[in-house]
Amino acid sequence: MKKPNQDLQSITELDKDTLLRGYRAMKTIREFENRISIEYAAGNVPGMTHLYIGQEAIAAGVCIHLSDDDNTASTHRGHGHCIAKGCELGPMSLELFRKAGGICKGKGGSMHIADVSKGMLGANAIVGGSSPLACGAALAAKTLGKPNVGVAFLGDGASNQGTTFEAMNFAVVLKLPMIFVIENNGFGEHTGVDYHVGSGDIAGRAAAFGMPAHKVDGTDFFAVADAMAIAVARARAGEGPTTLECLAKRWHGHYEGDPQAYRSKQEIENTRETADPLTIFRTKVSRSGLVSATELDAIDKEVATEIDDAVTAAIVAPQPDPSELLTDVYGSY
Amino acid sequence: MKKPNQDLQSITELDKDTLLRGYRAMKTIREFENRISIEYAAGNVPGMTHLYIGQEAIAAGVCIHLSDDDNTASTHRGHGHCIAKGCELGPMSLELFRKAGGICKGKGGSMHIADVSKGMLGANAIVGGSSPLACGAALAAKTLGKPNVGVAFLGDGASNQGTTFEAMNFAVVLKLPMIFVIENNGFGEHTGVDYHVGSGDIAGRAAAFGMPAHKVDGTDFFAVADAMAIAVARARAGEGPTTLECLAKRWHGHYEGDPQAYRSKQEIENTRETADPLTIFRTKVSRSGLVSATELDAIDKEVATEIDDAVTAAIVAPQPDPSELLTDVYGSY
Amino acid sequence: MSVKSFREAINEALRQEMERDPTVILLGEDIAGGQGGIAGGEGSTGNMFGVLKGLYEQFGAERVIDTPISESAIVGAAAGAALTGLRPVAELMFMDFFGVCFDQIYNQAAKFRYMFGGTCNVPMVVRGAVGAGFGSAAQHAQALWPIFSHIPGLKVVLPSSPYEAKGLLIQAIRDEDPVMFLEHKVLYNTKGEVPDEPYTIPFGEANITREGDDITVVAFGRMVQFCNEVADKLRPNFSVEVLDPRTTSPLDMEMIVESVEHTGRLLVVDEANPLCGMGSEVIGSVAIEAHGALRAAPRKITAPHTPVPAAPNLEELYIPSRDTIERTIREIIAG
Amino acid sequence: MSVKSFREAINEALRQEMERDPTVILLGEDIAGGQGGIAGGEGSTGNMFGVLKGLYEQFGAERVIDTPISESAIVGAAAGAALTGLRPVAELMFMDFFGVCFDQIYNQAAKFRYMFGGTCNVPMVVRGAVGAGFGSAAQHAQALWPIFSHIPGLKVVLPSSPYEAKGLLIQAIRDEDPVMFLEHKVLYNTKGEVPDEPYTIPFGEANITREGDDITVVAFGRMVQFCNEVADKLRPNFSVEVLDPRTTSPLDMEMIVESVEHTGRLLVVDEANPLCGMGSEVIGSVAIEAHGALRAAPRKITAPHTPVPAAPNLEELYIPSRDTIERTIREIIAG
Ligand SMILES: Cc1ncc(C[n+]2csc(CCOP(=O)(O)OP(=O)(O)O)c2C)c(N)n1
Ligand SMILES: Cc1ncc(C[n+]2csc(CCOP(=O)(O)OP(=O)(O)O)c2C)c(N)n1
Ligand SMILES: [Mg+2]
Ligand SMILES: [Mg+2]
Repeated sequence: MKKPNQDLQSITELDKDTLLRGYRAMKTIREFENRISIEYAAGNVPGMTHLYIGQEAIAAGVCIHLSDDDNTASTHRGHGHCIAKGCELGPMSLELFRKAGGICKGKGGSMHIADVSKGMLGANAIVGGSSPLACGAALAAKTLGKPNVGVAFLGDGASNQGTTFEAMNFAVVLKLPMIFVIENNGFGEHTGVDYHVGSGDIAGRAAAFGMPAHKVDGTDFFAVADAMAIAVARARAGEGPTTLECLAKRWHGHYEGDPQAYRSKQEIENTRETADPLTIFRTKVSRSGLVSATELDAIDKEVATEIDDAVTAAIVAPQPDPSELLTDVYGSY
Repeated sequence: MKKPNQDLQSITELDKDTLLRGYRAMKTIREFENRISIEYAAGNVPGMTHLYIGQEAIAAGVCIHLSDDDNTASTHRGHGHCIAKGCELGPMSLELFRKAGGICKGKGGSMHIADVSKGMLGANAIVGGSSPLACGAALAAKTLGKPNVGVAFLGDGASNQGTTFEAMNFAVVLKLPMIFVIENNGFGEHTGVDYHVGSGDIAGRAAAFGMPAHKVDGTDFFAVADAMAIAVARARAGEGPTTLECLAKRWHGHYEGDPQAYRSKQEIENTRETADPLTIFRTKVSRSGLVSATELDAIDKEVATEIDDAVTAAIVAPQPDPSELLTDVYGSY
Repeated sequence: MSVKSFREAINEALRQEMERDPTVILLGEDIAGGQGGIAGGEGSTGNMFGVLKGLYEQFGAERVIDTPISESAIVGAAAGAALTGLRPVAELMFMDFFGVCFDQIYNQAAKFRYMFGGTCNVPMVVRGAVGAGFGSAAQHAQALWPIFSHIPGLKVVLPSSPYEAKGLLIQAIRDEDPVMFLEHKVLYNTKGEVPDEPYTIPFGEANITREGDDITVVAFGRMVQFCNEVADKLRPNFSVEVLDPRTTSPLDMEMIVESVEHTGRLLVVDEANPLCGMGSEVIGSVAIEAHGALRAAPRKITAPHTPVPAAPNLEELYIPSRDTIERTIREIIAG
Repeated sequence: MSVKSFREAINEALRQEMERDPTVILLGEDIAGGQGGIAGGEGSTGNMFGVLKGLYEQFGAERVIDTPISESAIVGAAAGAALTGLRPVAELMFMDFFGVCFDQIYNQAAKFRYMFGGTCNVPMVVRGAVGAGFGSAAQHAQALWPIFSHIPGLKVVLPSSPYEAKGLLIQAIRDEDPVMFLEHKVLYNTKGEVPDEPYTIPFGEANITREGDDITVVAFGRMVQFCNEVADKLRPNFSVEVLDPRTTSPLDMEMIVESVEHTGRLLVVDEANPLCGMGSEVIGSVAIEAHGALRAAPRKITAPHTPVPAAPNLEELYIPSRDTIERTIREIIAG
């Protein structure tokens, strides 16, 4: 089997359309999140919000291989996964602003945003909640004889939660078409990964459960996409689960408003300069000659308009109807 | 550091008194359990009971290194741990028969038998319950600056429980004086370890958490005692946790009365013939010339009397006073 | 129609639904009796209580799935599978194990529909054994239904007889919401008439097991049988109406209030612990909704506010007894 | 005596107890603000809500222990440590996380004393934030105290003001039993007079926050403040007695019954969900113990039987409001 750490040729292997889709996802995540950050600071976004900026290549590189019938379970930091999984910006924005017409009618908000029809089984405010759920989706695919996969997104912090370990063994034992995508962004809230992962090696722990587990540069769309290609192929072939530990950095605080006293300003600035997934993408594709800067610039413009439309509409949209408080608790009761 | 898989010299290293204590513990476990099995079949023991026979060398080899101030947390299969940890047979028997005067006043029974004064923090009817608790004892020792350790006993089945994995990482991160003693007896209830541990390698999983993890012959008192010596020394020196995966076989059904339809009669017979910790001990010590068969026979006799006295008294003992139903819920309420 | 045990009724419900609907799967520990892993066995015992006997043989390892001892993974996978096309029936061998996996039940499965704005169904069942009387002590004998009933999004089912068990379980499997299905372990061997064909019993509809005029006795789970016996014994001196709500969420307060308005007296008998339990719920609701309807002070008989003790004599004292029920009914009627 | 916030009162209780007793330790996620692992930081924020500010600096990493995100390990370790010489105060950042670790609370810590025949103490506290009103939606805003109160062996504390917070927390730390200490996140910034020296408030003793003759209002947690305000507003037209039980287990039914016998009317106001909740418990117990004392039907105001919604307008409707409380009091008194 192909190993992701061999010399990768994916820039020439991925077709142009896929490349552009990947870029569009990353750019949309970046700019959407930048806008949410501004709106949050302005007091327009209710509740807590955790931004994905810096990790765009992970969601995009992973989801580029998935269809609506492949299911992902996400985290409290879930906007990026939504966008990469194809959720529409309009209803997403309405949801983050908790307005009528939101994907979840405004009843979920940032930490529970979901679109089951798109195979996005929800952000999740419980750290470690995603892995068992994604295993369930993988089990459904397997049982129904479908070629689909389950993908759990989780953080370095979540990798210490018992549910995560259980799910890993469970997926290996049942040979589930699962991919665990661990986004190691250096921190669980305020606590550094060097402290909270005793072994210092998240992928190594996953491998010990009896599955391939690869460390991947999570700021490089191509590295992620290539590793995911192999994992997905393995899963669809009925060979079982894979873990990808994707290394990237969280650019913002844990939540918007986090003063980040535990982190030096220097480190944050360094991160932004040296580990920008968008810059890395642009550099790589321009070297390959496959996509021109003009094409990417055009996407940038479209994305900016789309985001502005969605967010502006969300800000002025009405709140959910009061009757919504009592609906959707049960199918019938 | 010394590795347990190197050629071991412990028969000559352990003093005679220790050897005899170890043998006495094993023999007591064996005969006590045999008697409980008989009484259970006769309908004299209420509730469910899980016997330890076949695993005697593990409890004995581990506890030979522990004092009353070293704390162990145990499992549903906990009688052996109690005996090896020094609980008295009289109150133990009363407890198993759920009588007044039992270690837990008859309110705990087989699956909750405990003697905190002896550093035995309880059998546990929740699989995977033991590891976090033992970590707490290790944390207490560390915080109070005592040289003591925490020991979690757990089974191969329990090694898949999220609590176990969490505790392992937790112990490594906090560098706790902990030893995880995983008794791999081939089965979790009816399910074989080859099925339920996806990687097929329990110690390997533990090692991936960042601690030494050794596979040990759990039918050989000396192999266990040697590995434990190293683990305890490491813990007391403040160097952190260790895992011992001790391989042995469960001789009886999962619980008394289990028809064991999932297991061939042949396998059970083979096990009894080839993997008897008591026979192995006798053979080894007799070869070493340190202890004579006569001395061991004398212990056998004493043990038989002691057990008969304890069990006979327990059978005729009164049930707890009805008022006990309402006591011991709180210290004050 | 034929006489079946509670155990057989549950087995039949599962078998018939699995035959009818290929998306129904079972998952749990030792439900295939370890057949997943071991050669040389003689067949599956069908879980610890023999409830699933024959299902592994009939439906195979793809639909009767042995799992590692990992309840969060089991229940979470059931929840994820319920969102994506299956109707999983997950087993917690003893419901007491909910403590290691409750998040996947109460924060995930129970809340999906609401959090996701009604855009999904969550058709899953979590089955498990509950109740004292088996000598299984503090961690294997709890009632727990008041806790589950407190959670919006869960339905909680507590069958009191083989007939109820089959009809309620088929309803649970076909239901679009997560259902906690609680099997009282002491009831497994009780027998009763059970139709051979599949049928459903709707949730939230209490069953009047004895009609009467002097007092309303609301009984839950195993206590229904106790109260029926006492009612029969007290007849014709006292006319005792016994109600079996069958589900604790939804709870059929309408029928309870109607009955209390008729009898003017109320006793609630429940094996669960008292604080924030079913007795409080029923009596509290009656006080609110039918103030003035009660001619005498209502009473409740529950387990005490203690864990389940191991000693058989203490366990017997822990469980509400027929004697206490009889005495209390007499006292309430005597006024 | 000086004015302190609820947050400061908790902080002071912890600091004073840690100064007094070297066996008191804190453990949880980010309580030392990641100081365990990272160089270059400017000091600990003292947990997500700033409640533990300064404690890491004063007591160091040995007693203010940052842990991995592993709640079962955290709470289980606290339970094990409580058996072996420490008085641990474990933090669940949001109490809603109990679902991943409840076994170690309810089957282990809460039952040790009983299962072990009274041979041990279990002096531990599990602190955590509860309650809606912060926009934190379905999985970070639950009340949960009815669930905890149902469990024999647990004590459940729900402070309603800075004064209560300090006194009850010191009691919780000195207590020999496991205590769930629930901090309503909306209260963190509320201020009040708090003595500088350490003091304890005993468990199971309700506090009469407003004396009155026309109606007894039993209010829990944050609702105490709401009810006080309404009582003040209605005076002198209506004389409303407000009771704050302060602990939901033990629950001071004695004082509640006494008050109801005086006023003849009862309203319970609680933010938790209704089924098997505090309203049912209080009203049910009053109906049992003081039948005939009520001149009007008792009422309860609770959250609806739904998860906590994200939208601010819905969340506001979810939480019992001063308006509803006032209207309901008027209705009950009007009869
Ligand atoms: C069970 C649980 N424990 C703790 C939290 C609080 N919490 C929210 S996010 C977070 C950190 C998660 O870290 P990581 O998994 O690395 O994800 P990241 O925030 O870095 O994306 C914590 C501790 C929670 N939501 N759920
Ligand atoms: C949380 C939990 N899940 C399941 C069980 C039921 N159960 C009791 S013992 C057991 C098997 C445990 O296997 P193992 O850890 O290998 O221990 P052994 O019985 O072999 O000593 C199971 C599944 C339980 N008691 N607790
Ligand atoms: Mg992280
Ligand atoms: Mg085993």
